[in-house]
Amino acid sequence: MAGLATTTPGGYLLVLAILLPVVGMIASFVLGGRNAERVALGSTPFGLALACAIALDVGRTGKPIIYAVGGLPPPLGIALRADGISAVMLVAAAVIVAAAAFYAREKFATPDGVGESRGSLTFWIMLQAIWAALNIIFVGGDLFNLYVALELLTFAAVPLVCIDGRAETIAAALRYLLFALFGSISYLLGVALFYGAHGTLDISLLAQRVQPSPVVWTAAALMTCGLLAKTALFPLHLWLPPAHANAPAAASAVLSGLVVKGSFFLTLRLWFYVLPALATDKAAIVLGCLGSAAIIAGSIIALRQARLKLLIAYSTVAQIGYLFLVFPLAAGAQTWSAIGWSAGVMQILAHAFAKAAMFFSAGLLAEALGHDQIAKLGGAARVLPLTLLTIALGGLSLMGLPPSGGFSAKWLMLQASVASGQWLWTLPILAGGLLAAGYIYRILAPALSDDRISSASPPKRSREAIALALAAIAIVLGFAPQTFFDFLEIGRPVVGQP
Amino acid sequence: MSLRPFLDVILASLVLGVAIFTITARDLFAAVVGYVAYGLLLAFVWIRLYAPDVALTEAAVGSGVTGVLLITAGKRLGALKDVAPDRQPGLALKLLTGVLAALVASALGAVILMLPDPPPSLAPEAAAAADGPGAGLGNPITAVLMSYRSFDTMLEKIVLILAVVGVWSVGADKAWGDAPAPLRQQKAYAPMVFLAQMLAPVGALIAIHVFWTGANAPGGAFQGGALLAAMWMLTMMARLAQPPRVDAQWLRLALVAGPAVFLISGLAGGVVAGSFFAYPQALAKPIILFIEAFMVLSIAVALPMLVAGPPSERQDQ
Amino acid sequence: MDELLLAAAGLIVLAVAVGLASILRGSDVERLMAVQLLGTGGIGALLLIANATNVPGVEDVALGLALLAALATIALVNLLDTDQGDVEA
Amino acid sequence: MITLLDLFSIAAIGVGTFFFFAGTVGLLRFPDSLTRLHALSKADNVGLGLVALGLIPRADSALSALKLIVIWALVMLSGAATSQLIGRALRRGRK
Amino acid sequence: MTPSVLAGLTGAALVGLGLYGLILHPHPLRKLLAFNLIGSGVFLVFGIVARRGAAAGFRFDPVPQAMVITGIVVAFAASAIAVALILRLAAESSHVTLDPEVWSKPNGGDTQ
Repeated sequence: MAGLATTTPGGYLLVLAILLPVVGMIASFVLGGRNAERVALGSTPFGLALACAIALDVGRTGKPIIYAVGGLPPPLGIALRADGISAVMLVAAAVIVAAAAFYAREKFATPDGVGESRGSLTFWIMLQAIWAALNIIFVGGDLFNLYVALELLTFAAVPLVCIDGRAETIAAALRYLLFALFGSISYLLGVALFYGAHGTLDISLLAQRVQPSPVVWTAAALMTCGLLAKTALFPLHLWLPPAHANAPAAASAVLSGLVVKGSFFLTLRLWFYVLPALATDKAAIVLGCLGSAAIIAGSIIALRQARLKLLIAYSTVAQIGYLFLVFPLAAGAQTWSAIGWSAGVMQILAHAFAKAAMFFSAGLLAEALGHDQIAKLGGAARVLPLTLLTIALGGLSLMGLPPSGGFSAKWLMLQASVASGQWLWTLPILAGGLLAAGYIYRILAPALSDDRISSASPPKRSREAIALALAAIAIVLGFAPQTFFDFLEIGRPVVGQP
Repeated sequence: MSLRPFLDVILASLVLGVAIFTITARDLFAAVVGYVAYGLLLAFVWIRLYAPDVALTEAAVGSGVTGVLLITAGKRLGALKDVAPDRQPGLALKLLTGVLAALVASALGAVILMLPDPPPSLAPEAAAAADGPGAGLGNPITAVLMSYRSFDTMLEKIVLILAVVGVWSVGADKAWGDAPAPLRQQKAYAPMVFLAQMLAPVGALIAIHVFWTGANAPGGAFQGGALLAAMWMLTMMARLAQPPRVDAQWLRLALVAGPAVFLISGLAGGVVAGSFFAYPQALAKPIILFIEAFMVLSIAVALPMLVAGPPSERQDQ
Repeated sequence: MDELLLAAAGLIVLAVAVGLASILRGSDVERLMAVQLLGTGGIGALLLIANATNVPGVEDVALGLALLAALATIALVNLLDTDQGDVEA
Repeated sequence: MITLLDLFSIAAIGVGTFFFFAGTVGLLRFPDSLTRLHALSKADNVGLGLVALGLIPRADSALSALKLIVIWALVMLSGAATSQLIGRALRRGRK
Repeated sequence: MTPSVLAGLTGAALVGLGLYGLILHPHPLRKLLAFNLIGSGVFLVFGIVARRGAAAGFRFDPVPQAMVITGIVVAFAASAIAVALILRLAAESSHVTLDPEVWSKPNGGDTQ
């Protein structure tokens, strides 16, 4: 397996994709003031271009891109690897970060009359830091390096939650931080045990070396537990709704759409890339059950929310639940596992775009109406038709109605569960769709009513367009061709031929 | 018969004893004292594990700087005695948690006893690579931190900057640009001033020495920077110095100097040495020391700024 | 010879342990002494252990400990000063 | 083979250890905080000094030996100052 | 019992002890202290892994030791952010608590 660790021709792109936001963050901090915003906005097209270049390279060669940092291959050095899902996630992250940056320009422009303001500087630096951390997570090949990236992600996400400084946002941020730190330390303990057992932390080397042993199982359990706390899987979800609902809309979109996916992505890496050789059926079923519980509980609580942003946040709890069905549905090397795998990745993407669009829209509604009480949304569709259209499209994907990315994801999940004979999983999938229809209806029904309300300040068309574009992507994902699903298979280890 | 087992048992029970004291102490002050003592004691355990580099880091950061952070926090909370807890845990909850904690600890202990024998290790690889990329570095840990896993180290410095921004971001809007609150409000006592005046220059010298020897002996950029940070905090606590304004250009530059130089040389490596974050063989040691010097600066500035907290409006009497 | 050094280190650690047990239960100010006791006793024992087990570079660790023990004591004295109205908002 | 220097080391370290013990006995037996502070600072500083002295012949290099002396000086210096601070805190009546 | 085994068991005990404090203490600063105890316990596990890996003329495996140094720095950064949040929370409100019931008042986070 010599090829596992040698740098491939396109490898340098991975380093650049990571370093671009890092350099941007440092430059924003030193230059300060309005330059922070300029740097952040200016770097987004380059980041997007890099992500697309990586995706093209992976697609062209049909093999993962690898870079051994410092020219030192693992086990002593650190390797970066981009396979199909890495490339897709890099592109998705670049699109959503760019959208959030342009959406946030209005709220986080440095006010006139001051050289620098707290909120603006924090936002632009943290946004780039989140981007950097996510890019490392998507291409990282070393479990300890990924730990540092996870911490970077946490330290960037927490200040965004309490950026407006109200007491309840501070409490939400603190709770988020404590959950996340518990998650990190649990993950780190697992890393220590993995190293103690096999003397390497490189994902592909570990995959070759792991043997089922109590040490490895404990390590995997600890890491999973830590990652679940960061992903907010039921019952470790308590921190998420207040944190995501209280952050400013641009930040909520990134937090809900991308940040929780970062830790989920590592859970995928752990079980499908580090431990594929182990019989992981039981663990997969436990994760699937937790996911099912999250779908049901999250959706029911979402139905009962009075505030729009809290409803959307609880919907995130439910949609995260779907992600964890991928563990029982994509396990092993059967024909249906590829379907389950595609379904899982499609759910990550569809939710990321739909949820970001919905948080953007919720932010526009709150700014225009001065509140985000669902009960008082009556007639909002007259005032903000584009925004409501965005919510409807995003909702379509969340419910899983065709044609949409959400539909594809759930349809593939149903197929995989039937094909694998695990038909019990179809129940939470279908129930979650019905419940999602319920909570989306709760938003749309009053908004489409005949009530007349006046908007204090109609939002800028461009911001509505950004939200709508993301929702449209969530819909278009439903038309993804087979080549897209083949792309997702690139670099996925299959049992028996790691 | 060797005395080592006895010594180790005494040490371990002392560490655990102080840890239990820290957790069960009634009030915050006692808990913080316990924690500082605990951190100092851990340094012993690390020496017994043949890890003087870690011992120094643990003592400087784990005990020293973290201790000052918690102490300053306690002082600012004005809560020597715990703020009235909203809800004392009941006995049942205590028992349940105790059982859970004991289970976790014993499971972990059991797993640690099951670690494979012979243990896997990268020590042979590190030894074999000693005349490669880590050329000229007698301290293998510095070689790992600055060469084999330099990507981690660079990111860790980014984490520090990010933490500084995170801490500053918690301040009030109208205080932005101002300096953090002083570490001591009132006039310092004469012995305090005397100690700071005597200790700070000596300490700074020791810090630089620790950084410099780090290439070949235990020590390095992080330990040196942390000791330097401790000395700056000492002068702040004696009111010989005040925290700088957060919009000061020199402060921002000092904070990013380490990671920026690291990044630039990492990128240069891509052009000159054929791979990002690689060093040309012949120049590896001087380049590493050059990067480390800037990292010392960044760490020495970042740690005290993290302790000093967000900018606050001036309230000097 | 090494064993003698270790024995001395063990005795010092024991003395420190007994002292700690006694003063940690005392008043706040007495607890400050605990840090001082650990500083001196700890450094002594550390030097002995390292010398006996051949760990290089421990003088630097001990130097660091000496600096940090002083830092910790000053910080704690600072904390105890709150009764003179030295509380920040 | 025990040399004269070794004997010197053993003697100094032995007496140093004794002083550490004396300090602890003082801590346990003395009646109030101020006298306990007295016992602690005196005995420990002498104890550490003797231990450092005893280790000097065993140092690897002149620099190490110098460091041992600096360590002792640092501890004495900070001990003197912090004892004053602790004493002041005691006198100001925080028990 | 070798020193590394003993240190490993100490690490395990510290993790349990810290977990106990993390769950039970209502005061966030005490939670943070407990969290730091867990952290040092985990670092000790790295330490024994490094010690066990002595080979090829090294008395320890340098890789895990280097990771501990990185880890200590990251843990400190985490503590600093947590302290800043705790202090701000105390300044903004009368209760320093994370008790969700206090914060989940109806309409609690209404956008103004």
